[in-house]
Amino acid sequence: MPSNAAASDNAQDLPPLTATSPPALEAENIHKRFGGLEVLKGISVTARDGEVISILGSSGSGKSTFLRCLNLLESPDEGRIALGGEELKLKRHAKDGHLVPADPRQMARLRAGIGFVFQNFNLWPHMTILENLIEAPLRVLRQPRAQAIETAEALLAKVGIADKRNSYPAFLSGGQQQRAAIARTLAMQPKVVLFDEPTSALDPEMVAEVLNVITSLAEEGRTMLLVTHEMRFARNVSSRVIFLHDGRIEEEGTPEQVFDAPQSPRCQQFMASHR
Amino acid sequence: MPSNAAASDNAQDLPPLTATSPPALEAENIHKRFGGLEVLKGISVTARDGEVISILGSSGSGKSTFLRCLNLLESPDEGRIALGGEELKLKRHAKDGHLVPADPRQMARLRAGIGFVFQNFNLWPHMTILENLIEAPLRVLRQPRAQAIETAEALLAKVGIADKRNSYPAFLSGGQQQRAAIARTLAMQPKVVLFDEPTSALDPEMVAEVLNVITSLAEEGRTMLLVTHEMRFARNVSSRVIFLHDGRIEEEGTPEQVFDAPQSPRCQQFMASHR
Amino acid sequence: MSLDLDVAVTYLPKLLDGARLTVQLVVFSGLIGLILAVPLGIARSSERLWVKGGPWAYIFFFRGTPLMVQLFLVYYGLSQFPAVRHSALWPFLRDPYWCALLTMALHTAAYIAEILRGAIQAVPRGEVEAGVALGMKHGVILRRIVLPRAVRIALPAYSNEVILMLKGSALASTITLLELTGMARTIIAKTYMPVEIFLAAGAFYLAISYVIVRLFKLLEWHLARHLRHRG
Amino acid sequence: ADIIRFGTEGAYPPFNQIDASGKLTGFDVDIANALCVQLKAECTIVTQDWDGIIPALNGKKFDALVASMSITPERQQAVDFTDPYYTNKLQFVAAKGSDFSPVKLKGLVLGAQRATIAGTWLEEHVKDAEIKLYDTQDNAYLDLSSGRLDAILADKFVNWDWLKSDGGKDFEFKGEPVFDNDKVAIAVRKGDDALRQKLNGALKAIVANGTYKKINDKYFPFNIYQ
Amino acid sequence: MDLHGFGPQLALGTLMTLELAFASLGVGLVLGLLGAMAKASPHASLRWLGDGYTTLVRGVPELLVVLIVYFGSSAALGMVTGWVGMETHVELDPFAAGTLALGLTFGAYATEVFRGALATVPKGHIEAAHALGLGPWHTFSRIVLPQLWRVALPGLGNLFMVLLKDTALVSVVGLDELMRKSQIAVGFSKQPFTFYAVAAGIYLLLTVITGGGLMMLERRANRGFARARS
Ligand SMILES: Nc1ncnc2c1ncn2[C@@H]1O[C@H](COP(=O)(O)OP(=O)(O)OP(=O)(O)O)[C@@H](O)[C@H]1O
Ligand SMILES: Nc1ncnc2c1ncn2[C@@H]1O[C@H](COP(=O)(O)OP(=O)(O)OP(=O)(O)O)[C@@H](O)[C@H]1O
Ligand SMILES: [Mg+2]
Ligand SMILES: [Mg+2]
Repeated sequence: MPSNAAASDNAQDLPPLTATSPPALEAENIHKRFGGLEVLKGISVTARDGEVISILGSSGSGKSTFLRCLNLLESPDEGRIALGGEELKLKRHAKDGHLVPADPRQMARLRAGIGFVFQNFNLWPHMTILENLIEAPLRVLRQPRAQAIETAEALLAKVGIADKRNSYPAFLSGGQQQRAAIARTLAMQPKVVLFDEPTSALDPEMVAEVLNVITSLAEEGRTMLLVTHEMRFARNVSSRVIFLHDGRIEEEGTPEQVFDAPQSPRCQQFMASHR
Repeated sequence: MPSNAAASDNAQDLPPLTATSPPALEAENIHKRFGGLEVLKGISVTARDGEVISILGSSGSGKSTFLRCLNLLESPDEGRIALGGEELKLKRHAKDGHLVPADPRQMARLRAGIGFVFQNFNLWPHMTILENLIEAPLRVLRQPRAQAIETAEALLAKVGIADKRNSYPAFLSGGQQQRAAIARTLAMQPKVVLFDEPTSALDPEMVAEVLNVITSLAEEGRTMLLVTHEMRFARNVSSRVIFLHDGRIEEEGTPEQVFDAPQSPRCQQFMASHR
Repeated sequence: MSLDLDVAVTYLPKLLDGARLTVQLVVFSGLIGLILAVPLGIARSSERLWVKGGPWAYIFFFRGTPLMVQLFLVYYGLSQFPAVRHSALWPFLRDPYWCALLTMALHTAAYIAEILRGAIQAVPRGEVEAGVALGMKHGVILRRIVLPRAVRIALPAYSNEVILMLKGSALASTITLLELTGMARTIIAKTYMPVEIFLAAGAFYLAISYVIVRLFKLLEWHLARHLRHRG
Repeated sequence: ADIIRFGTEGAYPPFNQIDASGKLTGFDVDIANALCVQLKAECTIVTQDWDGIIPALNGKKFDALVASMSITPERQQAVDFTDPYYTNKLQFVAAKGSDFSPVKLKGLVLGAQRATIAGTWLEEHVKDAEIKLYDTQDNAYLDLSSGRLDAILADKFVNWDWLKSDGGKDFEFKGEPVFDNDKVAIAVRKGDDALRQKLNGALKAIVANGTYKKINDKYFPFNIYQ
Repeated sequence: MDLHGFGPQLALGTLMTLELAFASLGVGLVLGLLGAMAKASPHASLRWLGDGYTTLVRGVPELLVVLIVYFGSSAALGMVTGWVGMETHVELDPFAAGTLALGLTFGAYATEVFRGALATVPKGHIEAAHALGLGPWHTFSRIVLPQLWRVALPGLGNLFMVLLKDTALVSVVGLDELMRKSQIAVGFSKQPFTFYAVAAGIYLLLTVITGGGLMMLERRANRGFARARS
């Protein structure tokens, strides 16, 4: 079994993009219910290397829940997940019937290759911003400290908060926290990144900046799924757009198809409000 | 001295809009520093009844800090604040030199007339959504319970989360939390509402919905200041736009002036990134 | 009532001896207790029954019965069995000092574990999830995120526990140890000056606990730097 | 009639103890009751922990202590004593068959109850043995049977009571009493001479009229007055 | 097990232990909240008072606190009545004195627990209350207290267990609680292990009951809070 370090090497020199290489992320028929509320009613998404998929949908439609199911922060009730062709081993929890990881080591290894940027940041309050960034590279990838710091500082500069490196999260503005959270995830150089509204607290200039970051990540061959409410952003950045409604994929296609010529009435209505 | 109840009556039947009525909110020469960092270097804003003022500016430019100074969640170092012509009594704190309320009763009374919607919601986790909404009307305005519940349910329906009335905040999606936070503030029927990025977690449909709410509030004669990164939203909703930069007001005017023909180079650059 | 402070002064060296033993008992039992409590508290906050069952029973027993009874059972109780008296452990269990240390450590471990459990469960969920999402293993999250956060939450309650143990150590006098209280009572038995001697002993306790409180304040201040305004 | 409130410990059999029905019994209690009958006074007897018993007397929680309290110079600083109502003796107990003797104590481990005459006697007279002091007499007996102690010095009558019991069956008195002039008396608040005189008078009377002997014989097969 | 007929006595002792524990709990919780508020107060004098209270009462052995309250209070009351010219002897009855002493002690420790919990209530939640015009009292009782309670409960549970057993200390002022009843039974029967084991059993039983109660309270207080899993 490859070690964590090997997994990270993988992430750094990506395999060449060929038609036959397995998809970076495959999710099939994901179901999830909270008590009586069925939030996801069978969602399947396949993302190839370098693809950027935007997930749209109204508030409460299950976008965050779907992303959280992908790296098992939420236990789905049903479904299959595979990363880079490696199927995530799942088993049914004896008591509540959810699917949970069957092999915790495989889970941790795969998770290190999936980044997740939280809607509400979840920075660790007892660490400075720099410490937040180097924590996972040090502990999970076992990078030398100097290298971790170097990467972290480059990232902080990239998202424009290099001056806050020694501040604690409580003293940052909302947008600064969001950028720190993005940088923390990128410091792990994940192959797949899941973004949950990465620009919600950002001003247009910063949105443009994050858009650049995402585009350059896509060019490096990284795969991204992002939940966003910024239509302009979604249109500019994504290779494919998915519209969620009522727990199902209501519409899927290129940005042009979904934004300019939506087929389903619900999606048409949603897009209309944007115009 | 009028009681809290009297203050709320005031808020409900507003005085007629005449040219001579005092401005709803007046802030003069607000200064604020955090340690060595001077965030606000003298900001003055006057808002008349029914005005909607958008505050733009890049991340970290002090927008949230300014709003927080207006209802003294943050103690300014310098400045004057008046509400509906009544000057807020301030005194200098003996030790740290900040301005703090001189008369806590006046402060509480005035605060009940200013609503504040937080960038990170700050819903109370130990109360259901409905309980979050009726708490202040019951305790501050001393409304009868039945009336408070009725108002709250109408508001929840208006923002589209009536079905979540008995859920706890932790079980709501980001957008649902944001809408609950807006509803909680509106339940107090404040004369002035300060919004800190009220649409950051909302989808375009909900943004349109919140825009409607804000417009109808403005028509009732309520005054609103809002920090936002959604340019389209700011343009549609506001009667005046302020652009903050480097602790000062860099540009101020109607949406047309600021968006279409900004004067200062910094604002031009900011607006350009939006196009 | 007039106080005869000369008595207190005369017996000061004796009281100092007692205080030294008290401090020794508290420090050593506190350290051993803490070492035992960390794994106990972590296991106790697990969601798996077979992990938390053992610690639960341990905490239940040691929190549920008085230290005095525990001391009694360990010191007087075990020695009633000839098998214990003839075992290899007897030189150790024969000595009231080791009995007191052992019992106090086991006792305080239960309390600290429970405090730790409460603190672990108070760590916000999102912060744990952030670690999970970054691929950090259970142990790393525990060590780097959960415990450092929990320690900050638990600190005041923990300082309580240390002070409670300071006071609890007085019970060691029931098994013939001449720590502060035992010494004070012995002196009182000689002098019949309970007020003066108890006041003097009380002053010693106050001084020791003051030092403990100060040390904890220092630690708390040090650990709260992420909440302090930095200019 | 007068009201006299007595205090006692309630944990010192056979002198004062509480039985299963919660009733206070024992030699001290019978004496107190006899004195009251003699004085035609109304009496209450309340129990109180040993540690707090003198402060409670001085805090006027009660008027007199019948608690098998020995007269010592230190206690006389805190309270006044009546005439003695019995005389105590101190005597060692050790395991049956052991070669323990009160005259060669060197290197042994000896036990006694803290704050008793026995404890003080050991500390004053024994220099080359280890002395362990216990909160209660019972704990000392436990350590004697566990082998941590070589012998115990205690009131003869208390020892006698224990030797009769199950726990004491393997032990016996060793040597003669080492001290036989421990006078036990009733304590009253300092300066409360009126009560002291009354109690002294009544005590003389019950000794003279045979009540005392009746009580004595109920508990001990020998005379404990002298 | 042969209790030598002491069963009813032990039951009475248990009852006294419970009465003392709950009465002192009431006093102590109020003092603890006041203490925590004083320590978090912006007024230096209140902070000083809170500090003094916790340092002094936590620092002095419980036994001493009990003795001081019991004997000191009647001396103090006697002095007061002496000033107003009454010569009657006034005293705090042992139960009141015991409750007060244990309550004082519990309060000092509870202050620290509440203070630690206070720090975990997010600042934003308090700001939200201020922004809505809730006064200091409502902010405290409605927003802070319920959240503080959740974090404080395990610590308070600990303290209550300690309190339950500390009731044994008030036997010095003549209250016959469980521990003293057991000692009396030991003295009478010369069966220490029987009676201490029974006493331990009764304390454990009380622990089961209080533990059950605490669990219910914790569950209630945790409504609305998703638990972190890892
Ligand atoms: N409590 C604090 N202590 C120290 N610095 C602070 C504190 N609060 C805010 N700041 C700093 O003040 C500056 C302004 O913060 P503020 O939150 O007002 O920005 P903002 O304009 O609202 O930004 P955003 O759009 O990202 O929310 C930032 O640089 C921030 O780091
Ligand atoms: N832990 C939970 N328990 C119960 N219900 C939940 C829980 N988490 C989410 N939900 C519900 O599931 C639905 C989907 O939530 P989710 O967070 O996925 O929405 P979303 O699409 O991300 O919305 P938003 O755009 O507002 O963030 C919502 O109705 C929400 O109330
Ligand atoms: Mg979401
Ligand atoms: Mg902000």
